[in-house]
Amino acid sequence: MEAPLRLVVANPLDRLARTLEALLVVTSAPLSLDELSAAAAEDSERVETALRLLAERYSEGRSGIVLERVAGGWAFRASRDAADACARLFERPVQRGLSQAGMETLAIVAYLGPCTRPEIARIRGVAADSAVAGLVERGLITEAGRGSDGAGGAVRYRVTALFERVFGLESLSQLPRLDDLGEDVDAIRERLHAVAAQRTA
Amino acid sequence: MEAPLRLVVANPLDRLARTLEALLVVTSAPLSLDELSAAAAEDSERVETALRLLAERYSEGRSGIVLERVAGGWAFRASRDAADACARLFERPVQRGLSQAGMETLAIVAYLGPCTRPEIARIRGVAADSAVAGLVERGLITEAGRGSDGAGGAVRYRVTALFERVFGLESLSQLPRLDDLGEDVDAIRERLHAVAAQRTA
Amino acid sequence: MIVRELELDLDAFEGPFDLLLTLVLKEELDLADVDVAGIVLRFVERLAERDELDLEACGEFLVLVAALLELKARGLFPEEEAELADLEPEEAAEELARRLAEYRRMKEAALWLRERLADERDRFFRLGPAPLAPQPERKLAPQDPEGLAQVLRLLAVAPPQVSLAHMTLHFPPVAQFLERFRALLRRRSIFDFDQEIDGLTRQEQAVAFLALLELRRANQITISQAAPFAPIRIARTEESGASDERTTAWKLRSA
Repeated sequence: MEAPLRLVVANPLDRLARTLEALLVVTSAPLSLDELSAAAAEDSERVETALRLLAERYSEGRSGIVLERVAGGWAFRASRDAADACARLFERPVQRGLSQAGMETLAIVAYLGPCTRPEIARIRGVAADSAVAGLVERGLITEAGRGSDGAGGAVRYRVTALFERVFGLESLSQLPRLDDLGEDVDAIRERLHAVAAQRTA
Repeated sequence: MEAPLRLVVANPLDRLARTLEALLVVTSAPLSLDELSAAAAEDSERVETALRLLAERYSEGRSGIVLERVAGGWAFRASRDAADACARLFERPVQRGLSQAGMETLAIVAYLGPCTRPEIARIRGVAADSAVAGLVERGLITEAGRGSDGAGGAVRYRVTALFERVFGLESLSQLPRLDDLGEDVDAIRERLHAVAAQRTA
Repeated sequence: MIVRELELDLDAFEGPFDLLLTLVLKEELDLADVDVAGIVLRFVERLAERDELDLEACGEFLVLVAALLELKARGLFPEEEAELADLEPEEAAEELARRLAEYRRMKEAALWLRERLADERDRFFRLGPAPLAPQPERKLAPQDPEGLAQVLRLLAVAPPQVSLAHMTLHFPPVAQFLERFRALLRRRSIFDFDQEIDGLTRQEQAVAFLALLELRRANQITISQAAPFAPIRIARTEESGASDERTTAWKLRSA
């Protein structure tokens, strides 16, 4: 262990540079000079010197990881040479469909909507928070006021125009009929609640 | 542009390595060999060779960025040397306050999953609802369809890639063999018999 | 020691034992969430603080905890109970050993995970998106609306019905034995417990024993035993046949 130790002493900036690399690879937002200095417990002048060193090492043409100075501070990005590969990588999740949780939640909101998260949770037998959040993020459902029990009630959700587009529907009346479950929405809702109660019994 | 072009020809693996660096720095989740090959548009054998090269360059002690094999793929993380600096800037909320109930539930899902809440409750002897909800919220487990007892069955859970990452596992097969843990059935049966023998003596 | 005033500090409940019982019976507290072993532990701790063994308290506690456990078992594993009840004693013991082993292993696995997590404390990685990564457009491939109808149909499928009809057979109400023993005591002043329960199933024997404790608690009988594991002798006291309110309470609880 003699050699590496000598190396650190010989070029202490190298150690600081390694710390900065670590901080920059973990962060989800550009880090300012102040943030980097505070985290590395080093004065900002030395941090700036180390950053210049890193900017040279992580530069276009030399590395696939590029250190860039942006408005908010410093951040790693992918090199432009790899733009095509990155584009192919990001195209992939598009193909993925909806999860079982997402599909069940969406079906409940589409057929019974507007409805609240507690109601969705009751029917599915599982908390609906992350499924609802995912669908809102994808723009398939959106908030539609509060529950009938007044202003203090839970937020209700309904499907969006994007939902209709994705499912190729002109309107919700084009949803496949569910006569086998009940003659109207109220009957279907009642049936789902009854089954859910049995499941948890 | 003569010189760099010659360099690429001299070591074409270098160009692939740079592409992989770029892919690994723009994503957070580990990328499998297949995903990397598809995005880089290269055959997996060459990608594997390039990854070995990178793993050497990005290794503990040599770099602040470490390339690791985890959760069935490859991902960058911060070097352990920089843990103190990272801790000053980032939280690890995933594991903060994981209760004993949470830990046991996590173990059951990791080993026996996908499994349902009633199955977890049967093993632990206590309802698992709040422990399961806490683990879902932390992203350590997720829904994986419904039970085999038909469509109306209870929701099943499995551990996520984040679980493997947080625990530093290449795959679930790295968990210790269940047979090696705890007392085996024979030992417990013997103790039961010993107690019974005492009673009738 | 007054068992009902036993102070508890559990995950799901904090307060005196009798309040816990009230909440459970009113179904305001889910028994599935109650750590019964924790209650037993607390009781044993309190017991150990005293110099002499409080048999009265032990008897009352045993009755209450047994009732709690029975309720909990029924609530937690209705199907399981049915499976176990069909097993021969040997098989049931085997099954019990298997389950204990399974839980032990899971506890060990949890311990392993906890240690692993501590070892990985210095491992940091990015959880969110990269700061300068291109924002992928979260498009969705066209979906078939029939898929929506299908999942809703599946959600409307009733789970298989669990028959509880045979349960009463395996868990005879305590009141049944109370009545039987009281009738016996009206004819005879002394009887041999072992003889009375001869030929009964293990569950029935256990419930019969609970009935015995209940009678003892109500001061209607005395229990004596010449030596450990010798036959248990039951004798009528003067007060026997006095009050019947306990019976009513038991009927309610084991209905």
